Amino acid sequence: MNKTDQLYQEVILDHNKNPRNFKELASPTHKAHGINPLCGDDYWISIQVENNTVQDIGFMGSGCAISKSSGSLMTSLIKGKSTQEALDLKNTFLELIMTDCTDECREKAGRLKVLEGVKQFPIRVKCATLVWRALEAALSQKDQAISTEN
Amino acid sequence: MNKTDQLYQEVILDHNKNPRNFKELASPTHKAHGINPLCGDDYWISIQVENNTVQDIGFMGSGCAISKSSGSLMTSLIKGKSTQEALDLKNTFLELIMTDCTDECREKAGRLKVLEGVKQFPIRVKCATLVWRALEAALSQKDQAISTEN
Amino acid sequence: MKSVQKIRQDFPMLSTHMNGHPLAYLDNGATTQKPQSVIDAITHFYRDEYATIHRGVYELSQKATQACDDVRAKTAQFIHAPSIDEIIFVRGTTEAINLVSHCLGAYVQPGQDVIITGMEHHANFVPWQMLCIRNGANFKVIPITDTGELDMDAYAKALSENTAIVAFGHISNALGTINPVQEMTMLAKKAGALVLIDGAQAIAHAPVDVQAIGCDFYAFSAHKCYGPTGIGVLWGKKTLLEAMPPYQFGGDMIESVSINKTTFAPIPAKFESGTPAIAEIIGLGAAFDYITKLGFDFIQKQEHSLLIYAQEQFEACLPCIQVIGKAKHKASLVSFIMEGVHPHDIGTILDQEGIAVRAGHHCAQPVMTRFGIPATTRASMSFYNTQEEIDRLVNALEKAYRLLG
Amino acid sequence: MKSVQKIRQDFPMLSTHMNGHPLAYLDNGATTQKPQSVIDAITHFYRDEYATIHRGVYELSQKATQACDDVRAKTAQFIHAPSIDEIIFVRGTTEAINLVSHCLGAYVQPGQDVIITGMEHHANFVPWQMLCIRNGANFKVIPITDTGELDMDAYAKALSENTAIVAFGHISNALGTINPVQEMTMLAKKAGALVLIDGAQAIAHAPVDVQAIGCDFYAFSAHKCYGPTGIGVLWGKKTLLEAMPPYQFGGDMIESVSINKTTFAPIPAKFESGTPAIAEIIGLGAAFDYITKLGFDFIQKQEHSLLIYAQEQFEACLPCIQVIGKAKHKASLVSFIMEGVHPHDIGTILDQEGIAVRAGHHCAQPVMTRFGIPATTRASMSFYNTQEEIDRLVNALEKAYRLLG
Ligand SMILES: Cc1ncc(COP(=O)(O)O)c(C=O)c1O
Ligand SMILES: Cc1ncc(COP(=O)(O)O)c(C=O)c1O
Repeated sequence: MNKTDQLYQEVILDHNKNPRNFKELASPTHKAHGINPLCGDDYWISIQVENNTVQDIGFMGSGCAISKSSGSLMTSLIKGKSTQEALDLKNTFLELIMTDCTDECREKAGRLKVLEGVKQFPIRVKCATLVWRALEAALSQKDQAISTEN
Repeated sequence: MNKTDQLYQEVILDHNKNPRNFKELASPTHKAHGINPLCGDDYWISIQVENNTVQDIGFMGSGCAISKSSGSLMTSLIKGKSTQEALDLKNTFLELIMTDCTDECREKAGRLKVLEGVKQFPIRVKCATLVWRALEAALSQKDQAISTEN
Repeated sequence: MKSVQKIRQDFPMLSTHMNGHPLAYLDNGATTQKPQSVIDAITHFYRDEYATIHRGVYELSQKATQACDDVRAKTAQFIHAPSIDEIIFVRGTTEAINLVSHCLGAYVQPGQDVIITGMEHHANFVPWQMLCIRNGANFKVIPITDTGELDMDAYAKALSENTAIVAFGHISNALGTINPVQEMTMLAKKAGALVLIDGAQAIAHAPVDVQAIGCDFYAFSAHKCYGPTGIGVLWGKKTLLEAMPPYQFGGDMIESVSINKTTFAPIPAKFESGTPAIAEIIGLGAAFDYITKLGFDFIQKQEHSLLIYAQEQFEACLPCIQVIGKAKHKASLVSFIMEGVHPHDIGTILDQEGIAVRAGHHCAQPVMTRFGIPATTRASMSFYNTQEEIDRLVNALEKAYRLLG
Repeated sequence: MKSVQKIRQDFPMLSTHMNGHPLAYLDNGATTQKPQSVIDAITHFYRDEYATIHRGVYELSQKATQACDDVRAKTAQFIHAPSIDEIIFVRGTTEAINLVSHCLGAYVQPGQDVIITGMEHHANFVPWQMLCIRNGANFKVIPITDTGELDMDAYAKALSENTAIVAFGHISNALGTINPVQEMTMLAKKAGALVLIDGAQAIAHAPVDVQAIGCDFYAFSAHKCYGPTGIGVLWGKKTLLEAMPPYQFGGDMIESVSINKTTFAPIPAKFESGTPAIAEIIGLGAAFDYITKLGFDFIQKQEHSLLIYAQEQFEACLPCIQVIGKAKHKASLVSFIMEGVHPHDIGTILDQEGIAVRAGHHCAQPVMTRFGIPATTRASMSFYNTQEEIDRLVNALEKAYRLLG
């Protein structure tokens, strides 16, 4: 597989074409905005948390295949999880994408591994992490715009 | 004669050491200030004109050997001349120093020819012309500072 | 006439590779590659003639001063400025526009209008916006049409005796639109306004005659016209430059300094405080020489034929693509969106094929907003590009669409 | 340790001739010569790796971006800055000081004091003078002693809670005085003032640790530390840089732009609008590498021994000369006047002997006024100078005195 194909794997292409949870919740308990001024990726994350559990989550906006599939995978994976588990997964994902991660981390990342190809495209890393940064902001109740440049 | 010796000829060294008319007139009819911000040459020219004739002239201030000897030569040469003759001589001098001048010009320049060596030192040309610019300003009654940078 | 293949040999970068492919450099709108003669001029200066300017009594310094003065004269000639004193060396277009918007601050009154267009680069947008906020002036942005041209009616209507300043780009970096600068200037001058033209995208691609245009200020960057980074030019009318206060204070722009009073040197020194970008000035001179030798007849013919070829190929092979910016008079660049595929993904895929294009908002967010898109992909050509490179671009775009479309 | 003769071979300019003599370059205070490694870094970048930064999705542009980020990190390390975001690339010292004096404008209130010293370069004098005029603040210039040192009593007395900003040079370019920057900063901080240090003359000659000094801003130019023209550095404390408004507006310093509102990027981008001096940043990195490899131990030892030698020779051979600036702690430069001979004439005579020195007010007119002289001649040394060059200087000065004295 060449670098391009490693980046744009079938799973990613599918999530890009048919993003899961691509919606805005009507009355979320948590919300955050993520933007990447460089390439214009721009998403709102809205979350419904009850009893420390992510009951529902949606992301809405526009962006590249990497950011969109990342949002689709993220929302699919953390729905139903506790907020702590969601934040743990975020840490795992950031470790996976931004470091020479361990096999253990890779293991924990599970389906998120399809995004590991991004590593070879340093400038695209921010695309992959954007929605996760917004998730973090939303859950920490920082109801403000998150920019990849911050 | 090497370039340095051509520049600093005996006559010039003498005028530098013993500048003629190195004085300020008590109540001049014309006056002007000449400064070269680059190297700090700074002179006042004061002139007594009667019946269109330069009755007396002095220059006072501080500066390099070239500017000082130029002032000394200038004041010596134009004392007693008509203002028109003085301005003509100024033009002749500028032509001598700033152009590939003609033999005719060189002829007219007379004793000023000792300053011709300045030509080979482009950055010193302003030193030689400073007092002459001030003379021009004084006679045209522009009672203002003349800067070589203007 | 030199062949393009021969010309390409003048530019070392054009023989490099990217991701295993020969580099197809189609990002000339961002910055242009440098001919060897420009690189050599810089190297030679540092190796054999390096000294500071203005300040030295020794020969080396005088020669360096002379060399910079020569480039100033060359610059004046290149843009047909009437006086070399009107050429101010700055870091680039951005600094040039900031200088003017800062130093004309006192000139703009509360309630007056400052007019720009909806296709400006941020460098010719934000400085005026900020000036208006500071001074309580009205910031007016003239709309652009669906083809990416200025709405001339709206422009003419916006102008009035209340207009203080009008600023616009000669050529739009996001759309390629060549503005009718002469007509625009004429209308603005009739209204009594000052006119600044952002020439960043024009200087390398069309002959510029500031006197024929009739504007008051013209700004450009050397790095976009085959010259070095770190240097650019502000041209301004003498009377205006003389009336404006200095921008930065320091060495070389001073006539005399004392604790109570400081007086400033005449232009251009007044606007060039501190040690200038000397080697860069010298490199810029070599860039002008290179362009002049090639000639704008050749450059424009070559670049226009690349534009036509690219447009034809896009039309024929890429129905998935919508070109943004279809002005009648257009520079050699194609800005586009692809159905369902984000420009950033396109950029990555082209990169893997050795093709350098730009993906993003091109520092022209208001243009993106106008067209309701987050970003475009832009291929911007120079005379040194080839049809073969366009073919590679088209093939790679087809591949991107197959993969992601 | 490399011998000086070997080191000289790193600098192509040092083997050139001037007026028929081997060049004796003793104008390092004005600007320094460049090692081949710096020239090569620039050439290599233009030939093999040239692209713009920040904006490209393609590999070349990412690499250029990375290269510039690396130099930012290297710069932070070189001056011991705690964060790379605190390194702002500017054109040079002059722009750095103008940036701070402009962007701190709102911070200085009418009636507050802005304090500088009587030995400042115009670049660290006029911007503050103008700020005071704009804001109605008091411009206070601390006197210097007959030896050219700061009057520390006067300085301590001038400081008060009314002091907004204190700005001073690390090393005086006109006198060579090395200021007690740490003590001066400590006193100023105790008074609650902000402290800016003009490091133009220090950066190449002494290790700089901005955290140990304790200042708020530190400014220098690359061309004075063996790097290219057109680039310099402003270091500032993060909290201050974050609080300050932007300086110039344009591309890369923007977060988002719309007709109604523009928001700015975080530091350092906020202060770096427009295409930066990319090749120059890369050249600066190579200059840091060169200095680091040589080491300040060697540099300081070498330069100090040249100073001692020059002072001894002057004392022994040139009774006609009076040295201006006899601070106890002094950089390797000798500024002097010769009885009855104007510095400009000395400069010309030395030039004819192939010796490059500076004659003039050194952009420090207040210093000249203080000593009641129009100008001085200044020989400023670098580690690559030799005793033989000092001997040639002394001989030429003797000749000048014989001729004109
Ligand atoms: C002490 C000092 N400050 C500031 C400057 C100005 O530096 P630049 O001209 O590189 O901006 C200089 C150099 O001329 C200097 O010696
Ligand atoms: C139209 C236009 N104006 C201004 C600029 C800014 O030029 P620079 O970044 O060289 O200051 C650019 C280039 O990015 C441009 O394309």
